[in-house]
Amino acid sequence: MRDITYYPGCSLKDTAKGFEASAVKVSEEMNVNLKELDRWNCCGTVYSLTDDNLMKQLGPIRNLIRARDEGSDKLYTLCSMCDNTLKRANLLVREEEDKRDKINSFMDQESDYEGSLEVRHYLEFLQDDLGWGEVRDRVEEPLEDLNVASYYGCMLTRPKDIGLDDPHNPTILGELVENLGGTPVDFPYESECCGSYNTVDNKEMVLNKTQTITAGARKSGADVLITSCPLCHFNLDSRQSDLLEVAPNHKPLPVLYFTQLMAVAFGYPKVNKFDEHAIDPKEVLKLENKVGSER
Amino acid sequence: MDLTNSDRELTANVEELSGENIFSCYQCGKCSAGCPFTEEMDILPNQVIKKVQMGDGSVLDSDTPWTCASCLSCEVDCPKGNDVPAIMEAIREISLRKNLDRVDINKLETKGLPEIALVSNLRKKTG
Amino acid sequence: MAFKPRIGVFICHCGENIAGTVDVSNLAEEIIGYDNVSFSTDYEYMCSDPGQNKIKEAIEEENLTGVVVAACSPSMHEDTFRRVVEEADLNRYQCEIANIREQCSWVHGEGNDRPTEKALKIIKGTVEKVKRNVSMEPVEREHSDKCLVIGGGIAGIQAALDVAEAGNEVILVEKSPTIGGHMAQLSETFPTLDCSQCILTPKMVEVNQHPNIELMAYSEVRGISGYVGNYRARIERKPTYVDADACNLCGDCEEVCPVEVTDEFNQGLDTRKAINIPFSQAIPSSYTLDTEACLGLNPLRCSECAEACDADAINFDQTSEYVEEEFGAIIAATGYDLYPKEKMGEYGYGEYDDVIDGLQFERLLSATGPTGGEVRRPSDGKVPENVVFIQCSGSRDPENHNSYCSKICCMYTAKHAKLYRETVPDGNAYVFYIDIRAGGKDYEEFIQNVREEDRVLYLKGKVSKLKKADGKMKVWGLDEISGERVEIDADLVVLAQSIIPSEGAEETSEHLNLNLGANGFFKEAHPKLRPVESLTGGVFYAGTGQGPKDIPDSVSQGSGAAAKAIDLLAKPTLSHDPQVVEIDEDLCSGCGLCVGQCPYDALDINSKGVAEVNELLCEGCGTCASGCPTNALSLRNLTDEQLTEMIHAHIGD
Amino acid sequence: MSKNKKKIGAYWASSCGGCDVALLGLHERILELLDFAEIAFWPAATDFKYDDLKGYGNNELDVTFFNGGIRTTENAEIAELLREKSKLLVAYGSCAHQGGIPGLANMSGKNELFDTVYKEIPTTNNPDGIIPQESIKKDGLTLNLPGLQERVRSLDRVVDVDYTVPGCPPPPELTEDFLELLINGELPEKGSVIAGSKTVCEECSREWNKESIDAFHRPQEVDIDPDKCLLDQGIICMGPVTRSGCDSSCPEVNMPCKGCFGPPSKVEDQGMEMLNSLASVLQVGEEGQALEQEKELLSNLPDPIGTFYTFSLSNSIFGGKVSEGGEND
Amino acid sequence: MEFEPKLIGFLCKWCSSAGADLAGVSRKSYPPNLVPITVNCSGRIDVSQIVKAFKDGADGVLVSGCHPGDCHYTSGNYKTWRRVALLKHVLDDFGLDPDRVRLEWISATEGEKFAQTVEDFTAEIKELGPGPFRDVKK
Repeated sequence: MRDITYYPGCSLKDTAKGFEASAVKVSEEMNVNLKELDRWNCCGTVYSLTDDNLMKQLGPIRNLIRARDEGSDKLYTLCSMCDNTLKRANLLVREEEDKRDKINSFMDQESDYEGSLEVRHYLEFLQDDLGWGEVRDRVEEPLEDLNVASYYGCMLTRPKDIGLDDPHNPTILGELVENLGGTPVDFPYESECCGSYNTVDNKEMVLNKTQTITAGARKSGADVLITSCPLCHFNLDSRQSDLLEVAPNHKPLPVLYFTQLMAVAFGYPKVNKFDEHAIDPKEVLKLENKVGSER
Repeated sequence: MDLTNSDRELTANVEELSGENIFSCYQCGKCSAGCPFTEEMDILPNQVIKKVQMGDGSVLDSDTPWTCASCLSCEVDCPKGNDVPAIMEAIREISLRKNLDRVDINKLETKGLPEIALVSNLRKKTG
Repeated sequence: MAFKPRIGVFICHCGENIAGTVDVSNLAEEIIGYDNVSFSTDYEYMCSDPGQNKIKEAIEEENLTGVVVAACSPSMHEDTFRRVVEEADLNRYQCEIANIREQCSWVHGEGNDRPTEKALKIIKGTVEKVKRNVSMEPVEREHSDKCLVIGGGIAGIQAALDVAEAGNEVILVEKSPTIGGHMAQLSETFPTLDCSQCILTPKMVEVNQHPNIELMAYSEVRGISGYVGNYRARIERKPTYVDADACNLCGDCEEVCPVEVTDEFNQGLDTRKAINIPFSQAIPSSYTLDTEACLGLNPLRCSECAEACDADAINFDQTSEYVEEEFGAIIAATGYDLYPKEKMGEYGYGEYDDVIDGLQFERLLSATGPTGGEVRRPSDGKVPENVVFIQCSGSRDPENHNSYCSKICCMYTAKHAKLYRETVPDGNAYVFYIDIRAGGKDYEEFIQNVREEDRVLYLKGKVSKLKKADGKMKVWGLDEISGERVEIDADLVVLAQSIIPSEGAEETSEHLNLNLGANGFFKEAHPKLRPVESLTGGVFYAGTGQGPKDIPDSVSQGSGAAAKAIDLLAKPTLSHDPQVVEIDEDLCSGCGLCVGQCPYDALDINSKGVAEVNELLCEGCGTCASGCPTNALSLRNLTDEQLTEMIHAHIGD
Repeated sequence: MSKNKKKIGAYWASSCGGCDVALLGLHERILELLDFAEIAFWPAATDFKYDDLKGYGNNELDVTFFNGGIRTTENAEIAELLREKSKLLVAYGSCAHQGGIPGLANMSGKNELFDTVYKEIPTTNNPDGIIPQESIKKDGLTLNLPGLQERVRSLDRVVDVDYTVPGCPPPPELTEDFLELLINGELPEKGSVIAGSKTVCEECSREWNKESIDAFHRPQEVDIDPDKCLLDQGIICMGPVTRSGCDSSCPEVNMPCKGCFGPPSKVEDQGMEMLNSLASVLQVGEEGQALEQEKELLSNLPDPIGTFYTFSLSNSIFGGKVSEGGEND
Repeated sequence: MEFEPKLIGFLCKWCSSAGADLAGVSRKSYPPNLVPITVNCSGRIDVSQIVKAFKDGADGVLVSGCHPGDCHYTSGNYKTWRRVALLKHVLDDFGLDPDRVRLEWISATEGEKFAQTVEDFTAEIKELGPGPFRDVKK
């Protein structure tokens, strides 16, 4: 078993339990142990962009310091938002000396941090550290005839200096799908923002986007859509049921975390907690009759 | 608008808060072209920047910075490497620091909303 | 007719290109029976070595006097086959191409006789032509080795230096008392911000010292006659009343001179004396007495300058001298002026002191200018806090002013704004523009730097008007991007005035019969492929007289024009295509109708009262030949008879 | 009558008769002429009948001055007869030379002409629409009239012509010149036109200033500058395409040349050549945007064929009206 | 047998003949009725030559030169323009259909236009029928 230090973030303990459970399960299958960071706090969700207020960077940086103090040199995330915030905060410390000094002098309980840690997303782990072969080898139920749209959203690929793929033409999720035996479909809204936190005070705007993105994926032939962001998942999945109320002709599209799709292909669909999804993917995934066969 | 007596402090503030050179924008419009939410905005993102260049205080009344979801489409597109979301944030901050919160947590319908949505929303829209 | 033509017809298969559609062997058989055709053959590829040899052999063995090659378009191989017949000692003009490929086999379907019939007609027509062709040799003529350069701005300076450096004598004629042109007035040059005079004056000195250049400043061309290689120009050397060799530039004359008038060099922002030198590095470095300003020479009203001159350099008896010289080539570098701001009603008709043009602002920025390089506004000398720059003033306005883009204003305005912001760091610079056109090398970067680092506020849109109110100058404009109408209280407004050709362009065009375009700039022989040549042989263009351009472009064109002139002057004789018009004096009545028809001025009625063609000028279009009412004019090798017989052969039966 | 005297004939075919008067225009010199010549046939001046002519042997007449074009069968018949009887046949005057003004009738066919002349002219009272017949039998007698041919032809289109003395009418000086050359045995090569070899412009003292023409005017409409070329003033003058020899007599008195001497040697179609040259120097409005304005300009040129072909229509390339798909010669 | 018009085409060397060559290079097929005569400039054409062509038995004459403003010799095509305009005016009086003379501006890049022009002109003259001097032996 290979241990990797893992930062879950709040969503994975709350609305995205299936994300974590599936990730843990598929990792296990690949002889990887997701070792949860001992004491973690909120990553801060959104990265703060103001130049003069470093307070807002303390949350994420504190997580990084703890990981370092635990003896890790890499910290892995599943949630795109956490990944983004942690990576950017880390970069800030690394690259902006003035700000780093201020932050360090402010956090006098902790020892100084200079950005030594590497924050990595689980997808990067699969692609670079483990290799797709390792994934492919564990596939028991290849996703034959399943058309999968990969939705990257904003946080995986932007900004450029921390993005894990080409911001205009990302492929990493598509490669994963291929390795699971599925068919990746191209669709034009792969990186279009779902509306993010505006879902709180401007639901209308998010509904519009949800429709654009899910209907766009459908139109491109997708059976399901995968993501790695719990906020995107909420907007695209839960908000789709809201959308159905105002647009009854909308044809719903199941939205999965990419690890859930892995779990299906590995033959463990049950860990996915699909019951918590607003749009049930089981039918599309032809799982309804297979419940009994689940390993 | 009266350019002679324009709000030059606004320009300076935005530059300070965002860390960006507002004058480096040459108004190509690519940020607006790629923005997924222009339909929801009253003025275009590039117009926001132009108004800041001009010291046009009316920019503080615009919806655009609040509609911006910091999705960073513009940030990766900008040919001058400007961090447009940071400029938007700076404009939001100017209001927020005057205790002009955009949302009131007490009035929000929070039921069923995930933490991630709530926390990020409040971080962007309250002081 | 004693001469009996013997024509050989050579029909090319061009592989299947011709033979696939046209019955080539039938053509060869049919044509042999035709008048004067004494030989015919067909071959797979006439242009190949064996094909060419067939033609040469036939010319020798059959004593052919003319050759028709029925093949591809003459634009492909006319020259090839004409060289072939030359090798067989036949004049090149005794070979003609019958185009039976592009204009026959390739465009008409196979499987019927009609392409072959048409090919036969084309060949017959070509036979009719070639049997009437005359042998011709290129027209050769001696020429002068000198070059005249009109205009001593940077383009003319560059052209003169290049031509002189190649070993040709040059006369450089400049209207004003010094060379240097507008470039001498500029403060710094975009995008590198070199000091304009610093890079210009060494070149001016070089002109003055070059053994092959005779500088005639304060001189004007009064008339030019002749043609390429043999122009004769009459040049007036106006009196400066100062002996340049004697003048030691002490300036005493200037000091005592009681008359002050507007200083042109400083664009009217300052005054000068009646006796003056435009600027200290002027070339020739000598004073000039401006008689229009002087109290009077005849009778002499004041002679304080002469009295003050220790060097005795002042001579009130000078008069205009007229010089006549022969030139092989002429370079017109007459330069530009700014469109008068007095025409800009919306910007105050030039009546507001603090609304100035680009050249005036150059003088304000210049260390040698009226303010010593400090930006002070003309009305009260105050350092302006808000400066508005208006681009496209008089340009890109087909309705009211000029339709064209003046090309350099975007750049110089950016430079102005930058230099202003550097001298007045607290000042605000506003630039109104429609588009920014910064197409030169490093230009875009310069503009971006001005916006970004000098924080000049660019506003997209034109200014609708400016008016004085409450002692302030209010500027009303638009920023299209924000959609805001804006108002600025300006302390100074700088108009990037449109560039217009100087008076010299029209004068020179009259002397040389050059074409001016609709906007008054010189018209090129071809706008893309011959941009430095005029349609008048041996006359080349350099600089802004041909169209708005910046310094590097002016210098490039100066060198380009020089290269063209050097090329022409280097030829031992000038040779010319001999297919020109000739005149049968026995038929010409001297009606003169042909003279005005010639676009090249190649025709005139001579002292015998008949038309005469200058073969060096004639380009051989033949328009006059068909326009001649008595058919006294004919175009060599395309005569009326040839056309008539070709038509006859084509109509056939 | 002396045997050495030359026998001279003169004939008047389809023309106005002015040419015969022009012969008389020799005035007293006609008496000198009679010293070495005798008039052997001249129906207009002396009493000769066709039979007299028929009575002459072939080539008995030394020279015949034939004026008028060939309009009728009679004209053609006499032309052939005179050709036979004359050593030298001279086309005398514009009509014999080029068809002349009667040749303008070639713009109409024979039947059209009859209809116009005998039926349509308002002053003609011909209620029965009677048209002259070539042959009428009445009371056992047959009356024959010369037939009208379809077109007017110049003399040289009917018989071989030795010389031409051009003009409408020929100036006496040219006739004198011809006679002098004849008497002195110095006649030029056969077929020559006894006039200048160039065009009226050569003899004209007016000055063409090499500018282009931008409007047409009729002579009566403008104040004519006596020193300036008439074309320059927008008046269509046929001088550039008309053979010299008249001393530019019309232009010299402010009248444009009408072209009566016919074209110079290298010009086949006088009218077309003039039209072409005129078009070449037309300048209407801006270069290249001229067509509409040209139409307007042409409205000031109401009868181009009458203008350009006053004398030469019959001898032009088309020779007269053409009919699409019809029989043209 | 169907009437096949005999057409003469005067093409200027710089534009129209080059355009005809381009039609060839691009294999634009058109009827073979028009036989081309390449001249230096359309301004070389004297209207007498056009009239003579009709007299010789041509059914139609095409004159083609550079577009206005593009003449290789600056203004030859303007002369042609006016000559043809005046000619058409007089041809009408003579009773010859002015449509039998066509003036076209065809540039070196207009191979398609050349082919189309010949095709249209041939069809138009077919419609008009034989010219007035067709089949009359000289």
